[in-house]
Amino acid sequence: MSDPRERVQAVGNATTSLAFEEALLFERSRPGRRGADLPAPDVPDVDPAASLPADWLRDDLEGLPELSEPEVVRHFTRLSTWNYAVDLGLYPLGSCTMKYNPKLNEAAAQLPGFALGHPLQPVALSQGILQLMYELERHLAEISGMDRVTLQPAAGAQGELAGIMMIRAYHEHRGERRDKILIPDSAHGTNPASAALNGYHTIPVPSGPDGLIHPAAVAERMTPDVAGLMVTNPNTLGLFEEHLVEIAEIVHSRGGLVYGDGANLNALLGVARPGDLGIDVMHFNLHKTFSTPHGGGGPGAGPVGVKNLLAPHLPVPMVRKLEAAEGQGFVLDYEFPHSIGRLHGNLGNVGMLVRAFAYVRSLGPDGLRRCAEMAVLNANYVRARLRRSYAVPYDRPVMHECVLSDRSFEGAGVTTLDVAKRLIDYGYHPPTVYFPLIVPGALMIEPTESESLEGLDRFCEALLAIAEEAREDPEHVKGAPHSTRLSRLDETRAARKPVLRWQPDPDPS
Amino acid sequence: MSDPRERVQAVGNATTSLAFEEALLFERSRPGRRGADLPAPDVPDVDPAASLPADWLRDDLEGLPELSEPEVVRHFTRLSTWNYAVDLGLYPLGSCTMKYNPKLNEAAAQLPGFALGHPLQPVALSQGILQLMYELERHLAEISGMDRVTLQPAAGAQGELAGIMMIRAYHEHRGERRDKILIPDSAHGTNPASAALNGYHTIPVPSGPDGLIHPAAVAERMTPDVAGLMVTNPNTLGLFEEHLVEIAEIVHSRGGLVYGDGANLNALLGVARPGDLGIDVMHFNLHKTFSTPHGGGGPGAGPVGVKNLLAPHLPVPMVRKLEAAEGQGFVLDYEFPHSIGRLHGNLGNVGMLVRAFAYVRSLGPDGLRRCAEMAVLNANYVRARLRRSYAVPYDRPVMHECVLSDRSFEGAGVTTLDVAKRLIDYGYHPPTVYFPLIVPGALMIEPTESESLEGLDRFCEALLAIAEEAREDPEHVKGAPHSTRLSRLDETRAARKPVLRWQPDPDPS
Amino acid sequence: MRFIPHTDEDVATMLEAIGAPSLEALFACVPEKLRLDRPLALPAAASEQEVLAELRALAERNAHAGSHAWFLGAGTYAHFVPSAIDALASRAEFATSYTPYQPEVSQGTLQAIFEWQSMMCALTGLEVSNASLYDGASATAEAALMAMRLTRRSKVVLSGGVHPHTREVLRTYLDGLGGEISTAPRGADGRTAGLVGCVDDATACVILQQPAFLGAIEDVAAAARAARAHGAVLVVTTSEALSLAFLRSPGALGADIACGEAQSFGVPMSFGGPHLGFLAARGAHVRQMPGRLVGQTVDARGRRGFVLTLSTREQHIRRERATSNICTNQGLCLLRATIYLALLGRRGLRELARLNHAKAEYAKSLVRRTPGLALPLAAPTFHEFVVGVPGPAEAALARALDAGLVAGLDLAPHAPELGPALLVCTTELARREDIDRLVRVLAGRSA
Amino acid sequence: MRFIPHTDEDVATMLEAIGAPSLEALFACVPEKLRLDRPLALPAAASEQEVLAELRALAERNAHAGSHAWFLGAGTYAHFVPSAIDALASRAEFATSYTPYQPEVSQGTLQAIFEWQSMMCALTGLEVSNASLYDGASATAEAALMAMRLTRRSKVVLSGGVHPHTREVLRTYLDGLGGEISTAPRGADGRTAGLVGCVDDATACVILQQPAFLGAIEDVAAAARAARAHGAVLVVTTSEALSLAFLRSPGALGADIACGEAQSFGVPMSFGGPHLGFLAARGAHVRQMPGRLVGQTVDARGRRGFVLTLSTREQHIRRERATSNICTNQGLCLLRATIYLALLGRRGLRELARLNHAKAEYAKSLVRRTPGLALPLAAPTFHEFVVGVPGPAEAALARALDAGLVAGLDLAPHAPELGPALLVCTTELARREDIDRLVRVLAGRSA
Ligand SMILES: Cc1ncc(COP(=O)(O)O)c(C=O)c1O
Ligand SMILES: Cc1ncc(COP(=O)(O)O)c(C=O)c1O
Repeated sequence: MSDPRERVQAVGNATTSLAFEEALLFERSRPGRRGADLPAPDVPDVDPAASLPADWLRDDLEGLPELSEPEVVRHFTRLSTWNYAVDLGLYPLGSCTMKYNPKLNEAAAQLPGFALGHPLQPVALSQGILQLMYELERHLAEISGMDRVTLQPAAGAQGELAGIMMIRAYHEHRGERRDKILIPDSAHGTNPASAALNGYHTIPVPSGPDGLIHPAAVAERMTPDVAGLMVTNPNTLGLFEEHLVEIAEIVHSRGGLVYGDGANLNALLGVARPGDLGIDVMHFNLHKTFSTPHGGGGPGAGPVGVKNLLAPHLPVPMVRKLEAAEGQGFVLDYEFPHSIGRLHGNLGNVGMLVRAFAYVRSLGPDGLRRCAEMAVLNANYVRARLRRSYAVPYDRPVMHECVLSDRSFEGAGVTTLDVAKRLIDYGYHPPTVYFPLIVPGALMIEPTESESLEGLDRFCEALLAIAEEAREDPEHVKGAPHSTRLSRLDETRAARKPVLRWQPDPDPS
Repeated sequence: MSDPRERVQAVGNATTSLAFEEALLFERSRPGRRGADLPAPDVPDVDPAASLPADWLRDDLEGLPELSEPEVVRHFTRLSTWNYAVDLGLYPLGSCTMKYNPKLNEAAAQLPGFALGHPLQPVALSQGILQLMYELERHLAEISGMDRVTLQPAAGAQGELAGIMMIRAYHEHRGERRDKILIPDSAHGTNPASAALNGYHTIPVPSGPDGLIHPAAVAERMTPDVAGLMVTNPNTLGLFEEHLVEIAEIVHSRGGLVYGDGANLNALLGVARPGDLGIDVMHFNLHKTFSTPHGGGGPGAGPVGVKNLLAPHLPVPMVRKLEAAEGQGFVLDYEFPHSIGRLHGNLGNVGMLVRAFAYVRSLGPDGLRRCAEMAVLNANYVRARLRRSYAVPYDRPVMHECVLSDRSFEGAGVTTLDVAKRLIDYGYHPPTVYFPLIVPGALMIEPTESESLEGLDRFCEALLAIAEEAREDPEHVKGAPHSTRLSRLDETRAARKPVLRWQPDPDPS
Repeated sequence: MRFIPHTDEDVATMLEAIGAPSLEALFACVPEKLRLDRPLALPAAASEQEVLAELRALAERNAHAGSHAWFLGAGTYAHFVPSAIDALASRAEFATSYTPYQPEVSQGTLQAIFEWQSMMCALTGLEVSNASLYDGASATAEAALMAMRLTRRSKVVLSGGVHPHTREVLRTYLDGLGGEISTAPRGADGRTAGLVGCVDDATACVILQQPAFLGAIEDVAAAARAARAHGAVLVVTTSEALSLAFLRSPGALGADIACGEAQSFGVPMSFGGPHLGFLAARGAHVRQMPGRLVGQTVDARGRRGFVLTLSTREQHIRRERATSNICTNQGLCLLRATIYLALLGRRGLRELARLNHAKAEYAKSLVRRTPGLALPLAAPTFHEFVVGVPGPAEAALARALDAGLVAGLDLAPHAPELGPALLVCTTELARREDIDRLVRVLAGRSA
Repeated sequence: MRFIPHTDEDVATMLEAIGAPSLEALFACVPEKLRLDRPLALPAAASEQEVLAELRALAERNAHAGSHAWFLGAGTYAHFVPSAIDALASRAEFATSYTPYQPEVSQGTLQAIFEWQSMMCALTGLEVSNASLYDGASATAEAALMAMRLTRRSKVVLSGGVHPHTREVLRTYLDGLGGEISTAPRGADGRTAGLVGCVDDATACVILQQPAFLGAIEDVAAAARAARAHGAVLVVTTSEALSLAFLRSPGALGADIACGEAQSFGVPMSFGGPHLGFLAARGAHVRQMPGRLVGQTVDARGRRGFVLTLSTREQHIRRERATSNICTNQGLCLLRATIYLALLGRRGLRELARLNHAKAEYAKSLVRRTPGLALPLAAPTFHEFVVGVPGPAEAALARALDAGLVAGLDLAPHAPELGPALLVCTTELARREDIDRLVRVLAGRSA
């Protein structure tokens, strides 16, 4: 078989080139350098020791570096070149919806009237942002089929927390003690974790052989002490939960509520609404479905939509539009007698709300539906192109993502991790791996609607080439990535002997 | 000798890593895609053919590509990763002063009150920018020891053109016909080219064995038909023209004027002023000395300072501050009876003026002097570290840059070009090569004040390693760069069979 | 649609490859009757030009730290943000990448997080810092939960000096796990009083905010003794991370956990978010920490690199037994703060803190000398303090606004017992002449 | 000094290595008496915060296309700039790199320039485009010089419709090379008249601006015939590159050189610069072209790449015999324009041009129907046209300003014979309601 580098070049997406090394800030530091200057003091200098005990005061910030501005700029510019990013290429992380992040969103969020506003300034001075939040709530409600939406949660997981809290508040308010919650075995880790933070015991619901949850499995477990069900639709296999309505009826009929994990909402935009599928409360990941950038791990925003029955329990404050009688404008509304309280120190990750608003306005109803259609088209196209070369555990049409596995490479001893690392050599970020847990060696691919046909073809050719390599040159695949500055970092060592900070003299080894 | 990659790694500045391929826009284009949307028309559509002959109208823009916004963003993001840049590392291009470009400058230039202003709006609506231009003129005059400064020229070469035009106007105005100009053989190509654009014949002045111009050489050539002398100080060897005052006196005594090429002003900031050295007119390269970014080839700005004797010939308009009697504020001043006229379609590269102003305000008198001191310190340090391994044609203390040559490698057949290309493998942009012309195989290194001691040490270690390689492993040096996506592009072929644009079907070969 | 590349031809080709007759057919798994049979009732798509114009119009209807002289802090602070931060943090490689699960293509983010962790350890005087939490409020709640896990106790003693919003969030978080909260009152000088009395052997932790919401600088060492006496954990939270450069570190004064809000480190106020929660703790407690951690390791060829580590604490591995449910955190804000700390550095950050303090002391000295104004709380402060004003605080705020000043926070809802009063903050942005004007208008004199 | 890394210790180390006793000693070559014996008389250094505050204050004293409804064009146009352009062009790899002399580390810039050249060939209908000149005015002057070299003639026939500033710059440039200029007058309908009469066998080139300064769309084909009849070169210049997407290409209509200003392609107005001069010509004339050219080639391993080429035309090789003295050009503006054209694309750019035209036709239709206003020039226009106003034009401008409109250019200095008149431009930024208001206030009615 051909030379491995040629195989990579044949696909035409990647090569290797000059890259830069860069030490830690602390290693580059030199006493006496500075990267910022302060305004000339226009007030008398004050010795803090005059008003405070000397031993309460900081005498030195040892451990902080000293660099000039050019050095700092170079440091982080070089660091940036070690990252993969959506703006560099396809980023098929399943469940993460790595779609294109419009530059318009960033320009909008940087407007001084948004970026420099203070959360506690009088509402009379904040009418612009309050109107934006009010309208965004209305838009998200319409998109999801919910009645009200809180914009406070800072990310999906905090949204889950808020949603489950409202379910708990709902039951408690009705004097019911329910201490269990049903969660499918395909669920994301934040679901059980969020339930546990509410003191709930989680009861796993097994997925059926078709990858879906079945009414019977839920009915069996839906006892009077169960507060409700957390469901992800489409689920983490990329499959639409076809029995959801029936399942929701079961849950409702036994006094439970249904929480919808909205991480995969991208597949349903303008096509179907969680609120019409029996879901009582759900979160949105604005950093997925609504194009706000992931930032290497946030910030995001995780608004939560609820049906009216949960509205009394919404976190405060909400934004309210004044009735004609009260005058014009928008105010913060604390009148939620049974509110679960406050989740965020302020109004939420407002900067992300501005971006998501810009996105909804840019797409409109047709554009949003087009997102769902093209996202689903792309996922099915990838599946169609790969299903002959990769094991497909649940081989049926998918929605926005498809899950493959490494089963077909068992013989060669090539694992999902190997495939993922080798994909890097071809110039792609790996898919989500080993999730969902119910698929051994899962490769979870979500192309999103941002990717073009040719782009997907090149990506599929890379995966097909790797499938071939797995058979013909398995050792090369197991040694991947070969192209990167660093290869296969030792995670075991990192965890066994944690080095979590730089120190003047870190212990050797 | 060790493995070539290890030699590179030993210096610790560079390595190789994953890089991305990217086709031409036209090759990525697909009919029907769009990367921009237009506002909904709020006026009736009009068929241009109603008012214009059909065959005057454009029916199609064949040759323009069709891409979506994400594709365009990825295209240019990937392209950018193929460039070296000051923000990535030391950029020792002699004569180009690749110093750090402060981010503050960019933030300032992007303020709507600067970026969105129109050159023809009433001056009453432009008082902010006119004040900035007025003050910048004052600052540049003080820094250079000139009386007035025009901010109009768009770059140094246009500044030269303007300056020589003023010299010509000066002579013509005094009824003198002089058609020659003296230019040292070490001068930059723009000097003779700018003189020629004025219809002047250029008389080369040979540099002495010490790399300086000598009074005798000038005196000999300074005949009555010579309009003046163009001199670069420090000169392109990085040497201070020690006899300049005497030389200027000779030129002046014979009715000529002295033009100063200010490209190397960085070496003199706050230390000495061209105006005090006998120079009558000079240009500034704001994109060199005053930190405005080079942008991969501009835009720059080339203001020209003059002594009062040339002021009547300044291009119009200039900015004038109203006398108390006339009221408050600033106006455009066209009252220059003997002006050479207008050089720029508008007021000049104003956006660059804003950046340079921010720079002067940030540094102040002490900071500017510090620039010169550290720039000179850095150049001499590099020279000191390399002089034993590289031939130094004019081996004396330098100012802001030092010139080495490949003479010491003649034996091994390694040339300046080879050294330059090999330096890339070590993670550095090559120095200016084969300039000045009077030094065969010149390597012209200008570190600028932005570089730290450790940074220079690493850079010198790379050059020292290459010197060793030139002896021990010359073939490897001649094959460099080995690390880049492309290596040694065929410039002869490009010039012999020029392909200067993409075409639907470019002729093969 | 400029964000979506698909042409009709592309769609046809792809449907064919899939073997689906139409786009509609791709949604066959969605029962007919559940599909939305109408377009979403949303405003029609607008062009970039129109959307920006719409958003500009909205933005212009907000006051902000650029449009007024700014003295409002109360947990969110108007500090100067060096231009290099926007230039670097906006680089696509940082902004459009995901959580660094794949270290070979994420070393940029990973090394920056490691640098952040290291600097936060230095600032807090503790051995481990995580890679951010949502904000100061949730970080404080996570600290309480962490303390409950560490001590297997459920009682939380909360200083009345903790930011009211943080207290609310803490209640919200603890409610589900049966944590009970008792609050230590504020003493006459503004500091927390009677902590000792509140702590007992059932106390999981004592939570002290430094400086307190009303500005007072607390006695951390005393709180540490009170907590230690009963085996409780001392959590010191702050809503102004810059104070860490002014005051002796919480770790040095006996805190077991330091947490809070680091928005002041180069993160725009942005109406309250996204900001930057942080949490640092003693090394021994690392396995009970919430949030991501980056650790140093080596690659296959022995070269230093960084990875996400100790993930067995986290939801994606430990699920319902995770130390927290957090997944997406505040990565890009952390990056901004890391750049900020790198720029300000060892000396700059301390000088900045001192300048903030000096401005406040100058303002206080004017207030002291101004009839009609008062400083009701005697405790020393950093850059924020309470000013008693003549007549209703609202009126004072309105007077200031007319003079182009946002004067501070009306304390009526928070500390009515102080009478008409404002919480006023002076950062490096407050120019002397603005402070002079502020004092004049608050005293009711003309600006 | 935050831009300079050197510590005192570094300086000492380096001086030692150099063998210099002091920094002063490094300047020994500068004769004592010539050294500046005092600090420069400049304002003291200010911090970033202070400098930005100072510049903000200056910026706020300027009106701009964001603060008013904008109808002023006259060679510099207020078009919408997609956000992606700032995001991409501000990338350090583009902004902080030098002219791409070293192709192995400059392929990003080189490929972008090649793409620009290709698209400008398509838009101008010519075979070669350079990599930018300073601005439209100097590009036109360079075109004239190029024509003089090509024809070895020195007479330039200039249309009176060429932008007055361009005419001035042309004079400045030609003066040194003894080029003589004769100007063809403007006819009653606004188009250039009597070109034919001005051209003779000594004529190096005819220079026509399309559209003319006052908006009229010229008859390029006729000018081409007039030029060709005497072996002269036809130069078609434009100050509105967007018109290339509206009108048949100059090349197709017989122009030998097309040049002008491409600021409209995503470059901010920025008070007149930096903008983007372009120049395209017939392939046969490439060796007389000014400015940089990028060509396609292959590398040592046969892979496609790009390099600066045909540099024997340029100053750094040919020196006094170079085709131009230009060195630094407008690289980053060229990149912005390349991104702009890639975003707008084959269809978008034409649609945009049509929209600009439609807005102008709408405005003209209102003007026609409005008593007191007139359209003195009958020739068809693109997006800019002359409006005759009642009473002094200055008064009309002032009325408009009160209504928040910058209404256009007062033509008194340029075309007094038209009576009180304004040059008015409508781009896609001009909303219908603004146009309606404009017409009302110009007519003297209340906005
Ligand atoms: C299915 C699912 N649920 C929940 C989450 C958590 O959302 P967030 O990361 O915004 O907290 C994720 C994020 O990866 C997810 O994929
Ligand atoms: C010595 C010298 N003179 C003149 C110039 C021309 O300046 P510009 O490129 O700004 O036109 C340069 C630029 O490289 C130079 O180095």
